[in-house]
Amino acid sequence: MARTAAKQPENNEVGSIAPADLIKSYRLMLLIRRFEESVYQKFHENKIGGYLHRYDGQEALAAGIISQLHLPGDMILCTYRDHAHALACGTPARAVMAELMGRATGCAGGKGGSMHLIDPERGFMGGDGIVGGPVPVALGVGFALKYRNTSNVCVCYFGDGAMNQGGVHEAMNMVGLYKLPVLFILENNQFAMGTSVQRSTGQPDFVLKANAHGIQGEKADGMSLFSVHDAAERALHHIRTTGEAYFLEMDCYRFVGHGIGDDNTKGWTTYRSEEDIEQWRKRDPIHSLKDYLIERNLLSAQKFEEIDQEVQEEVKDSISFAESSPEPPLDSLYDHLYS
Amino acid sequence: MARTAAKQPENNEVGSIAPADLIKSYRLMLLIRRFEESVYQKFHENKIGGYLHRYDGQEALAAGIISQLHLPGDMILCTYRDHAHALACGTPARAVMAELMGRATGCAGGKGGSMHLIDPERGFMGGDGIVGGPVPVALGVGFALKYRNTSNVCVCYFGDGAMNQGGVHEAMNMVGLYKLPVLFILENNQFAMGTSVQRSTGQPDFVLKANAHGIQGEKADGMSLFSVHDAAERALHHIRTTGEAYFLEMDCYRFVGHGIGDDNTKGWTTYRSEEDIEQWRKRDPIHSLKDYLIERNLLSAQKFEEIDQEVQEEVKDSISFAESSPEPPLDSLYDHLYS
Amino acid sequence: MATMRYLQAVRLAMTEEMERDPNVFLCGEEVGQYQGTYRVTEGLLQKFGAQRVVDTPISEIGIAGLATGAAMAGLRPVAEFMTWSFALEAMDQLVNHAAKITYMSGGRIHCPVVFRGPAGVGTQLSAQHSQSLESWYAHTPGFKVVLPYTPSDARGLLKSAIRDDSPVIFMEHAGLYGTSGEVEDDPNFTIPFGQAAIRRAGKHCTLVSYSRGVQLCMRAADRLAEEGVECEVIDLRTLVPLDIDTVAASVSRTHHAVVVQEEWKNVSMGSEIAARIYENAFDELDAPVERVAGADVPMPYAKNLERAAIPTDIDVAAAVKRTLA
Amino acid sequence: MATMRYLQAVRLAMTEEMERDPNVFLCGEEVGQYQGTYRVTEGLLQKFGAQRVVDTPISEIGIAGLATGAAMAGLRPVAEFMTWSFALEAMDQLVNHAAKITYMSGGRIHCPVVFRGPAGVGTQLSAQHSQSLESWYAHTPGFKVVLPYTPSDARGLLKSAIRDDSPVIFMEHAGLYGTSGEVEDDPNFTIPFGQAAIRRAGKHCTLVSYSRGVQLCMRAADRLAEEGVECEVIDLRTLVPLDIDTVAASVSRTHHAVVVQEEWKNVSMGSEIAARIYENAFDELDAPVERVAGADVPMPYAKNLERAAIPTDIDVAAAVKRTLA
Ligand SMILES: Cc1ncc(C[n+]2csc(CCOP(=O)(O)OP(=O)(O)O)c2C)c(N)n1
Ligand SMILES: Cc1ncc(C[n+]2csc(CCOP(=O)(O)OP(=O)(O)O)c2C)c(N)n1
Ligand SMILES: [Mg+2]
Ligand SMILES: [Mg+2]
Repeated sequence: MARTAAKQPENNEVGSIAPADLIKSYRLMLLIRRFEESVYQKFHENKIGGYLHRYDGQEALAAGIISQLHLPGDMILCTYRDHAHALACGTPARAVMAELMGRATGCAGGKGGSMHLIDPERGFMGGDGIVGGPVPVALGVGFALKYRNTSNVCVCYFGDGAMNQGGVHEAMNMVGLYKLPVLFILENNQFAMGTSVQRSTGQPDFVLKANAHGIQGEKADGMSLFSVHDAAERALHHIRTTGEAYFLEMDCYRFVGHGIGDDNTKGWTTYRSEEDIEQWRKRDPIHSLKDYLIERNLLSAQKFEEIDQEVQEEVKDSISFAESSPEPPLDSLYDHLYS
Repeated sequence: MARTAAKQPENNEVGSIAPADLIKSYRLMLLIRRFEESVYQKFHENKIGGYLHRYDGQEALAAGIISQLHLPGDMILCTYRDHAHALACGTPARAVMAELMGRATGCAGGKGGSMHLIDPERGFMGGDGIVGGPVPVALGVGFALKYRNTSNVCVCYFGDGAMNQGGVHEAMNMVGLYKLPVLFILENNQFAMGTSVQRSTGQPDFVLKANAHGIQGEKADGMSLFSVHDAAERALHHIRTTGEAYFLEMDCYRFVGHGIGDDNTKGWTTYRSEEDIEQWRKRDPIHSLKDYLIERNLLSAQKFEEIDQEVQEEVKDSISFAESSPEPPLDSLYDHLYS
Repeated sequence: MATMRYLQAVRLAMTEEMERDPNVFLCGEEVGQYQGTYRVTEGLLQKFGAQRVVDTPISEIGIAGLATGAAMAGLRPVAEFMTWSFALEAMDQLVNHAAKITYMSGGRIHCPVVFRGPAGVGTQLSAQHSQSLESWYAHTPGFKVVLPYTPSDARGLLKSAIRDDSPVIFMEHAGLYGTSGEVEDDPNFTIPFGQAAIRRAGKHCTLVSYSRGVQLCMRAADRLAEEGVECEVIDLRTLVPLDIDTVAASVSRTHHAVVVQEEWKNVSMGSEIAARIYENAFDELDAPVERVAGADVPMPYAKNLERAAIPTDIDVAAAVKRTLA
Repeated sequence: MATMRYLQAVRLAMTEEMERDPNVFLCGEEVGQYQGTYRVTEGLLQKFGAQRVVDTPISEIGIAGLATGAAMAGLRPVAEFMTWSFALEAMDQLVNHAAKITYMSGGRIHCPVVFRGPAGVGTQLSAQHSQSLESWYAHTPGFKVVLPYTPSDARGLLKSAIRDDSPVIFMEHAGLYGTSGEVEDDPNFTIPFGQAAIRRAGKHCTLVSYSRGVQLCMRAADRLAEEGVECEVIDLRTLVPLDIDTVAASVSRTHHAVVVQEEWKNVSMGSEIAARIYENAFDELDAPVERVAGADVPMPYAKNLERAAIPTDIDVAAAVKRTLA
């Protein structure tokens, strides 16, 4: 099994991403960040309910990979921490916010909520509230892509905690056995709720776990858009040329609590220290990318300002759109029970 | 992770087993073989029902390991292919046969049947009809042994096909994480029903799968009592001294079909060739041991004959005992639903 | 009309649908090279090749995920559980994924998957292998639940299941695989869901059942007919959707009802049918609905205990007499 | 008597039983260092140490196996599912192992394990997290099934569960965690299984429920009392064993019954209770039993749809009026 040691690229390193794409990714990551920042407030205003999980700090994983996909032919599955993935697939912020507010105009008509965003026309096959749940489904999606003789890839995101789910192992083994075009993205944000990787696994090198099922893999720095992009590029190339799966363990960190129930400093520092959080925040993928763009003179201060404004507008617009959207009609309660 | 390459000991090799113990093991293995040979006939006489799985060819795995345990402090769990394990634990052949015939005198009072033999007073915590099923239970048993500060070990047998069950991975990971005294015995008889290892896994080195969960392991020749014994001795020593689990992949072969539904040559040669079966039969663990005992003059021809007779008597006796035993009383239908 | 066994009828349905639609494929343990544990899929690998008849490892979560994901991506999988008992391993994929994805996506994803395999009790398979749990599936919104009794139904209902755009739980009865019956010639013959069949007309008592329970009812009806008691036997065929109208109409004629199932009695399909009969025909009932069902114990191995745990036609006849008394 | 919240009562029961018996230990996701997702196990790690308060990976099969195996080997585990929805992952260990081992060993192995955690619907947790499936467990022989409504019951029943030698399914309701009530001082106070509680006496109609359903019944009874309709409210407390005698006796007095549950309606506990009421009090009933239950759909996220899917006291009151009409 080929294994490449984790690469910690300098922010100054010349990536393989064209400047225009870099700017797009920057804008997307900023949109995700601003979007996420707005949702807790809306929760506390009682406009959003249920569970709510933010992606702050992990934006590069959505932007650096999904930007390289051929949507909607390629297909994406992810966890409940899924707002970013929907936005990266091109689902309008309006449809995402409306879903979070349970409106008829939401991307799942208000029936799904935060954990069940979905947009099949854009290749986004959905978030999933069950830890490990999307991985067996990705096996099936990958199977269908191969069955149909496409050269498409199924990308499946899941967490470090999910690696301890039996279904994940069953599915990875079958993907390895059948040689299916699946890209596994392990979002290793170091914790599953309050449980660190060290406290949840007998052996913390996730790539070895993939290898044990016959799937090649490597680690990458999930805090750097460049590292994510390059690893994904190699992985996608591998999959599209050999037809076989690939596994990427992405080291990253969530800057906020696990979810809305773990949303204050007091809560989340019972399992991780303020110093650690500070250390990781220094590697904020958006800041690093911004620094890079500035250093290289790829974007003027004015353009930055414009993007900032645009993104804030987009989030605000999504909120007013959602707030002014109707609830699903009461008589739709039994709709979509069957197809 | 320490990994020892598969050791293929010469039959002539001097093992670490005392002659008296060798003879005991020979007798046990012969008892198992004769017992198994009798059960299909009883099935076809309609005296035994349900599913029925024989251990012919794998006897060394029961004899070479269980003989080294401290029963009943140590505890054993295994699959539905469990007659051998019961006999090795010392459960009387009478109680095993009576269970197969669904009699009140069976080791589970007739309620369990072939797949659910059990004898807790002798450390035998039972067979299990669910592929992979005993492994999570073994996690719990191992946990209890450690919780109680014993130096006992839980031995868990399971098949190559079972390695594809998610629950097995969950349990192995937790055993690795908690450092529990569990000895995993992978009975790699090359097939899960009609599916070869190559057709069921993305990566056929099972030791790597254990390593991926933080459990050390090695391969051994499951067709040789010596190899089994020595590997188990090392493994048990490791577990009892470090408190940590160990994994043994035992290469072996079942000489007959998967179960009573796969009991004719026609059936089982759809997935494996007569030549293969012949090749493996040449490595019959009982024959090799007999040859060894003869070569070393450890047992006289007459003693062999005596053992043969004894064992046949024991099986015959178990059959007449079982046949003359009463069925469970009808009014016991609801007994033991609760404790 | 050709005469064939239930098992062959199941195979015929799959063969015809695979021929009709290249998106239909099979997966499961030992369905291919081994020709099926119960020989249900015999010959299909040879006929359709390994792309469409997919042997899997012993990974029920994987199988369920494979089928669910492939259905979400537009294929029409038929996934076999070697027996339905093993589906216990895959409950999360079945319930939280297959059954719910259409609803929770607001109808944006379809999941046309069939989960099938043998269920039912008997032949001393003992505690872990003798159960069918149709009540669990019927309880779970999002599934259609089908349990055929005759070969014709096995084929006609399975073809409907494969053509259905929603997830279908299709439980065959291992104890019926060997039974024979006539099967229609038309390769497009299907049986719609939600239509019970009256297997025998009668005026004194309505017997309601499904799967092998219908056999008990038919035998009991034969017995009772000798004594002048005429039973109407209703085969529900699908538990979800449930054709309560046919049942209620029958009870309105007979004024007595016995609900029969081999599955455990407590909190079961039989409870629901009984409750619905009362709700739909309370004033028509001359006596409480009788329920005949499996004993509420894990299935014991011993032949005599197993026999005592599974209901018989004698139990059904006795229940009819109780309700008519 | 001390006043405490339901959540504290659950914690108290565990604390007391762990103090009493060193074989009792807890395991589950986030039960230790994180202090429990719902804070139910807060302080227990500090009090009892890491040997007895065991944080697990997100491995429900592993958790169920850990608890089942440890119980078989003589310990008394209390295993928490973070929510009962996640127990779907572990059905095989629960049903084919924990529930059956005693029976299929002919009584040679005991399995004194408690599986507990929050269940119930509400707060927009949506399709995959809003379900409780007590009907599945009640259907499965070998389990005792307990769903407390008051803090005193939560404590008294959980202590009984921990002392019981059989596997117990103990479902708390997340929506009741914050409710307060009086709890007995005696550290040995327990509540036996199989004894329903009459929460309110009345003569016109019997309301039968459990868990948060009792709250709906009490509120409905209040409403109806203003209109002169006196309801008797029965809290079953344990679904297995089921105290049908108390229910039947009440119905014999009131001649009307409404069965209330938040869970899905089809093939559910409510079906069984209704069927049993008919079987035990058919001649006493003046009208069909009414069933009030959750809508048979995966739980929708939108607040208005969720509200429409979960029954309310208004629904209960309306059902009472229907049955009395
Ligand atoms: C099967 C299952 N068990 C438990 C949960 C509760 N739960 C939700 S998220 C979570 C932590 C998951 O951690 P990880 O996989 O690392 O993903 P992250 O949240 O860090 O992105 C848990 C335990 C669940 N949703 N599903
Ligand atoms: C969960 C589950 N799935 C499927 C089966 C049916 N089944 C019984 S034995 C068997 C093959 C197991 O093979 P392996 O684990 O290699 O053990 P062996 O029989 O070779 O000893 C299968 C598929 C089962 N009992 N349990
Ligand atoms: Mg994580
Ligand atoms: Mg095998």
